[in-house]
Amino acid sequence: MSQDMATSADDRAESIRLIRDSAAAIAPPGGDLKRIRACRFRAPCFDAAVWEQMGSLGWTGLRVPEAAGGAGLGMGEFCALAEQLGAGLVPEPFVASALSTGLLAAALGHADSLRGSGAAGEALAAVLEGRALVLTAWQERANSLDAPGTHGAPRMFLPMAGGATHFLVPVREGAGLALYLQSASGADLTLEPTQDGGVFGTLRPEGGVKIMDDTSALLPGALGEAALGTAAMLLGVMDRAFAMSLDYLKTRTQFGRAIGAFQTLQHRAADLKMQVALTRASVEAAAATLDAGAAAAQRVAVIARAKARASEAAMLVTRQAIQLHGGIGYTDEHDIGLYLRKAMVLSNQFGGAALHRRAFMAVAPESADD
Amino acid sequence: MSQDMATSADDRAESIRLIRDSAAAIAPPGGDLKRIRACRFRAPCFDAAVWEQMGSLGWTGLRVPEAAGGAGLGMGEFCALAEQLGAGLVPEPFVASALSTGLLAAALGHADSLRGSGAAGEALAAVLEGRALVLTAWQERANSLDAPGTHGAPRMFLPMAGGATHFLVPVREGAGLALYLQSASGADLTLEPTQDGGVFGTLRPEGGVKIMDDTSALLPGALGEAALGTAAMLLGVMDRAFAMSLDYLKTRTQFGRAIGAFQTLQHRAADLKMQVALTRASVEAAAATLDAGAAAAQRVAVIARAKARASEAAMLVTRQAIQLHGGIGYTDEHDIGLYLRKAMVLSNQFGGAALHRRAFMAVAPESADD
Amino acid sequence: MNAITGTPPQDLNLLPDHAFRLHVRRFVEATYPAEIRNPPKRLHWSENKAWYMILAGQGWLAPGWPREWGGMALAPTKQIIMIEEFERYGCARTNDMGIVMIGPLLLKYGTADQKQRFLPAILRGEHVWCQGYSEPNAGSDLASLRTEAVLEGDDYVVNGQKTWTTLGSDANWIFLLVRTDRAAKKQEGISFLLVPMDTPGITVRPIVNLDLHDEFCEVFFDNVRVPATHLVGEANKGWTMAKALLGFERIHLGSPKQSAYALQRLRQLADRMGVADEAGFQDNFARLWLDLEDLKALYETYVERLRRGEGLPPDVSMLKVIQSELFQRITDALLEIAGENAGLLFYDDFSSVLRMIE
Amino acid sequence: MNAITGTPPQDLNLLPDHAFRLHVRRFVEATYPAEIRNPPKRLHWSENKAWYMILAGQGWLAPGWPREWGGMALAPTKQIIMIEEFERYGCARTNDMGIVMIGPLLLKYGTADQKQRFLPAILRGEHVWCQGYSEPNAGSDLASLRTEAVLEGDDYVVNGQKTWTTLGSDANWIFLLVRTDRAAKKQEGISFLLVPMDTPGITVRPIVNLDLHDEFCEVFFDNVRVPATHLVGEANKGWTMAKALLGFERIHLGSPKQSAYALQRLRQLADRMGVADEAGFQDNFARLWLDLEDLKALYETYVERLRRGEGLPPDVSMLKVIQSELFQRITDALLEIAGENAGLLFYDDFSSVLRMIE
Repeated sequence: MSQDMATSADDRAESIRLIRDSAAAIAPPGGDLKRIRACRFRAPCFDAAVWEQMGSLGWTGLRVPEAAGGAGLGMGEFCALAEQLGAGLVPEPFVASALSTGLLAAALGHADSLRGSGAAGEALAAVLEGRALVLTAWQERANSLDAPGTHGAPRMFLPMAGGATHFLVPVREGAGLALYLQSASGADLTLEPTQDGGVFGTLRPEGGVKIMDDTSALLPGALGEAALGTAAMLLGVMDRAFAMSLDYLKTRTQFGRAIGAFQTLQHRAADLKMQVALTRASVEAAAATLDAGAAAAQRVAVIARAKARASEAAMLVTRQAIQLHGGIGYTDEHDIGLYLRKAMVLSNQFGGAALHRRAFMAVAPESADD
Repeated sequence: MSQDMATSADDRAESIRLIRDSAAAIAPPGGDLKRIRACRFRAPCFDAAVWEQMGSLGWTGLRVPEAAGGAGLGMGEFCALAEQLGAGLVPEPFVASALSTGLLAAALGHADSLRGSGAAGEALAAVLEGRALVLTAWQERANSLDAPGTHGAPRMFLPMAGGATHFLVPVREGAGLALYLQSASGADLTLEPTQDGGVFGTLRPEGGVKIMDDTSALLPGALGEAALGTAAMLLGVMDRAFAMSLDYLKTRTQFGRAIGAFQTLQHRAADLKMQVALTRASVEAAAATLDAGAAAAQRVAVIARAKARASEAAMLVTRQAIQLHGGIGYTDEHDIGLYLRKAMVLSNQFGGAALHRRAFMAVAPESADD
Repeated sequence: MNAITGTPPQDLNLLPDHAFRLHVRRFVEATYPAEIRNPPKRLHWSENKAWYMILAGQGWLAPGWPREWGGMALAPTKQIIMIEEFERYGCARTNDMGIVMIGPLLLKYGTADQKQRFLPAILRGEHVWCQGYSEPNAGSDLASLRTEAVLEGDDYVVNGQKTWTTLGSDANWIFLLVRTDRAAKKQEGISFLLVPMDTPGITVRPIVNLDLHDEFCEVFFDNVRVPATHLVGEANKGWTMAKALLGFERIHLGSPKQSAYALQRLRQLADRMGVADEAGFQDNFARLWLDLEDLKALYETYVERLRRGEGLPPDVSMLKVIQSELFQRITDALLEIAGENAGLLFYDDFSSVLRMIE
Repeated sequence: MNAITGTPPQDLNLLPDHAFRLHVRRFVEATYPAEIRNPPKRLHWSENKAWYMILAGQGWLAPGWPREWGGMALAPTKQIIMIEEFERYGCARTNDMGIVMIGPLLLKYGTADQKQRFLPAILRGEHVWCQGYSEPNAGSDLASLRTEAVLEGDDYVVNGQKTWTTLGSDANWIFLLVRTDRAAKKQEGISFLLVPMDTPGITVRPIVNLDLHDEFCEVFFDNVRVPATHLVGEANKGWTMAKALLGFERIHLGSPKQSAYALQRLRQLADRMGVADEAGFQDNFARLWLDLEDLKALYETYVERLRRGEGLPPDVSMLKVIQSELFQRITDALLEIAGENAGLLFYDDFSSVLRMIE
């Protein structure tokens, strides 16, 4: 490795470290979840003030190019922050919003002739300040990473949709996939509660202004980045759940011994540690690959790998974490259960393990030679 | 349950118990494997004298109808004996021979007009006395329970073929699957050693006399019974390997404790015990279902279930048994390794786990309602 | 004698097994309240009392009790058939601790007065019992049981805490294991007490568990005075009695029905999601199905032992382990094919993921 | 100085990593003996000596030793590249205990005489070493080490037994951990001795392992006299020295290469058996492949630590656990699709099922 490359790698690591530390503002490492409990099952299920704070910290525009008013940071930083937010079970829809800001910024760059670009610019600016939340209403069925853009079809699984101010709706028009910006006020939206205390919204899209003629070349990559961000959140979820379990094993006693001294529990803890380590390696390698500007197939492959691993490992680790806590783990009062509930929501968001394994196999023969 | 049924069930249980006990003649429960070691890797890899003894005990004709000179016993007895032979790692090809005697007996019943029936009768009589070994050369490729009867195609995986006196060869003739009886002397036969110290033979069939015009209706059922018999052998293999491991855990000490006192080893032993118990339940239920004269689909389903379970469980149990023995388990000197070697051969014989799972799914919708 | 109608019920042992099964099936189909069929959660007394009283009216509440105390004196095989038919139809479990635990306990160790006082009250649905065994931080062998009862005059004075008390907030009586001899070791020095829940000093606090249901409670005892006549059997012999109560019901814990029902839901969900014919799904489904069938076969071998009048060996407990592990894997498959729906709070029965498997 | 040619080798640390990699690759491709490429089993000295001497001639035998002792003094990153390239081409492991263990040991703890006597002899291929650590019934922490050495005059007298001595029948020297203070506890009281294998009283007995290979030996010591000058470092400090030898080579134990090679074989076998396109196979293959890629990524994080000049944390050992478990699952898949062929003694490399994973 040349000296230059080493320095730039060090700079990068430092930038990621800084972002990681800054997350403590919203997701305190101590792990007090009072705010999280206060938000859950109560519309809009997150805190508008915190969202605004995330805007002022530059997080809502983390990936948005500097030219468009964002911080212009890479996937390494994005994943580091997502991980911390996952560890803190932060309900504000960081990843889902980033999917939309990416599309809004692209729309501004591409389509200044369209009627809607003014509206797009205003919406983006409001999100960057944490005053608005734009959700992309792309999904028409479960278990899919495909946005068919069917005219009039309901768009499902919109996280925290009760707090959205706008929706972005891809609509098939001829050979292209146009993108419409629709205000949330007056929208035909139904909400269903989710295990983590949030909601999934279903939108029947209507009206709005077109802000882009064809987003079909952009959307798959943007969904891929959202999948990787979700994998990073899951990494944070399982990492924290595992750490809590280790603490528990060290401090609780049974029959006069710390329960962590029991061989069976040690082995189970070691298994979980490996899952966390593998997930971390996979997520961080994927982020680095994306930031290094890899080709499309390679990007799909590393994202698929990271999300497949994170989805399965998070369910395993959070469920086992409850078991390692014994009876108390099964009470709603104890925080450890919140981690499983979060994993249940995030594991299948932007594609579950099976879907991503198939995605990997579809591109892997092109990308796996090393 | 009526009183009559109860009595007949008791009689049946007693008959099975008697067969099980009688197996001690060849497969001593003490588990001395000197004879087994003496046979392995030395042609014909089994003991002709023991084969004759098995004839005089009535085992080579266990399933052959009394009218044809056999004992006319059911699958319950057949599986009980096969289990004991598996536990003793008995190399004499009990199950493979039973497949052939079944076909020979059927040929005698069906086809007295054919030129070969005299030869078939002689061959059967010789097998019943343990003076001959007839193997059915049905298999043309690995991972199959299908006998296409391709003219001239080599027939593979003939166990203990070096000791065979005759081969039965199904050959497609028009719409039927004719059965030929060919002498082993002068046959084009190649032998390859197997992990358990035996051989697989490959026969290029040639000549012989036709003893049946169409065996296509019989062969699938006969192969199914062979699969179940093999599952029963695997049950014996794993049951004995597990018992040896339990003994080992109880008697060996490390750091001044019986190693069986270590929690992790206890858990692993408990897992293996469950696999043995599930296999036993599955094999015995299948044998009972066959003996009760179930319909074809139901027979396929229960056999598939038993063989799928036995194949996977045997590999798991015998491999773990070696690990439970620690270093000594990895030496050829210690008997525990012989059980894994046997499992490696039997697991895929007459269909491996995946093949049988597919077979189950193909018939299960018709048979699984209870 | 039937506690409700006063008429002795028919001796159903006289029916052949199959006829008995059809008899039970017809009764269940005719009388079971439709609105509580296949409940996703354990029901409270307010929800399952109707069915309890229907069973009481039929004289079928206490299959294992002797006929002179209003039971059916049913052979174990027939009791299992009854359970199977109830499960098959999706009947809810009732608040059955009085039937399953207190009845057999008093019949074996109770005084004549205790039997007369408590057994008919159970059959009438007047006494609803809960079980006070588990304590915080106690192992399953109760070696570290700490709730204490000290004899003062004619009363025991009870102090301590019980937890994971199933449906404790429904009950008006609780049966307790308490430490009556602090000097004795481990399971010795433990006694069995019957305590009205309205005794001063008892506080009940529901535990909301992970699927947000208040099936369990904590019960606190602060100088609770219990008449010494509410001691069952000898003092300090409570653990022996508690163990003796673990009868053939243990087989019930390993019943394959929970997994069978989940597998059926998996098949339905796969149809609904359009993946039922995918090879990947089929492959996994085949494994789960075969594992279920083998579990059924193994379960059947233990039932067969009961049928032959033999006892259950300790290894019957492996049924529960196998069933839990299988149920977990089926739930995993459900979650996987449900996709994003798995994150919904109310969708199919996924909160089972969050449920402690008893 | 190169022990064979007498010329100092080029300092390859000066090459950029990528150029170094190509340099190694070209050398291996040009010189590696074709007949021992990708050996299915660990080779004996008679089989791998040719390659050992080729490396010796190039001055590449001892990448980690200092240049003044004939080593390459190669940075850890470059040592890993070397290992990767050797593995990539399928090079056999040599009898390398002298290089990997004795060299570093003597360089750190040996006397000047010991270095002068032993190090050049290793590089010339004259001394072939084996390791005498494991004993029957001993735990991995050597707490119960029983082979004993008692000082009598100028000699230690050694009695006891070692086992699982890799390639012990090839070696003419053995390094031993022996107990020299019976009163001391556990790992204290253990010393390090260098012993010629032809000393009277030593008996070597090959162990035939499950894949019918004699890779391991038992070594018996019956009043074996060893000059006290063959003690390394201080007496009773052997365990500390042994631990210090476990350097960055630990990462090698978790190398993904074994699994990568097995997965490649799985793909080839699937093609041969005609199942490569079946959804069931694809599903399982995808899992294995993804697990391999994640293992590679995790392995890479530890290599990266070395690259940054950091040490390896104790949890590097998890690589080995993950790799063993993955290798096992790939082997299971191989066995399954091989069908009846899996039972053959000589077919592909299935005897790996029977091999103890080191």
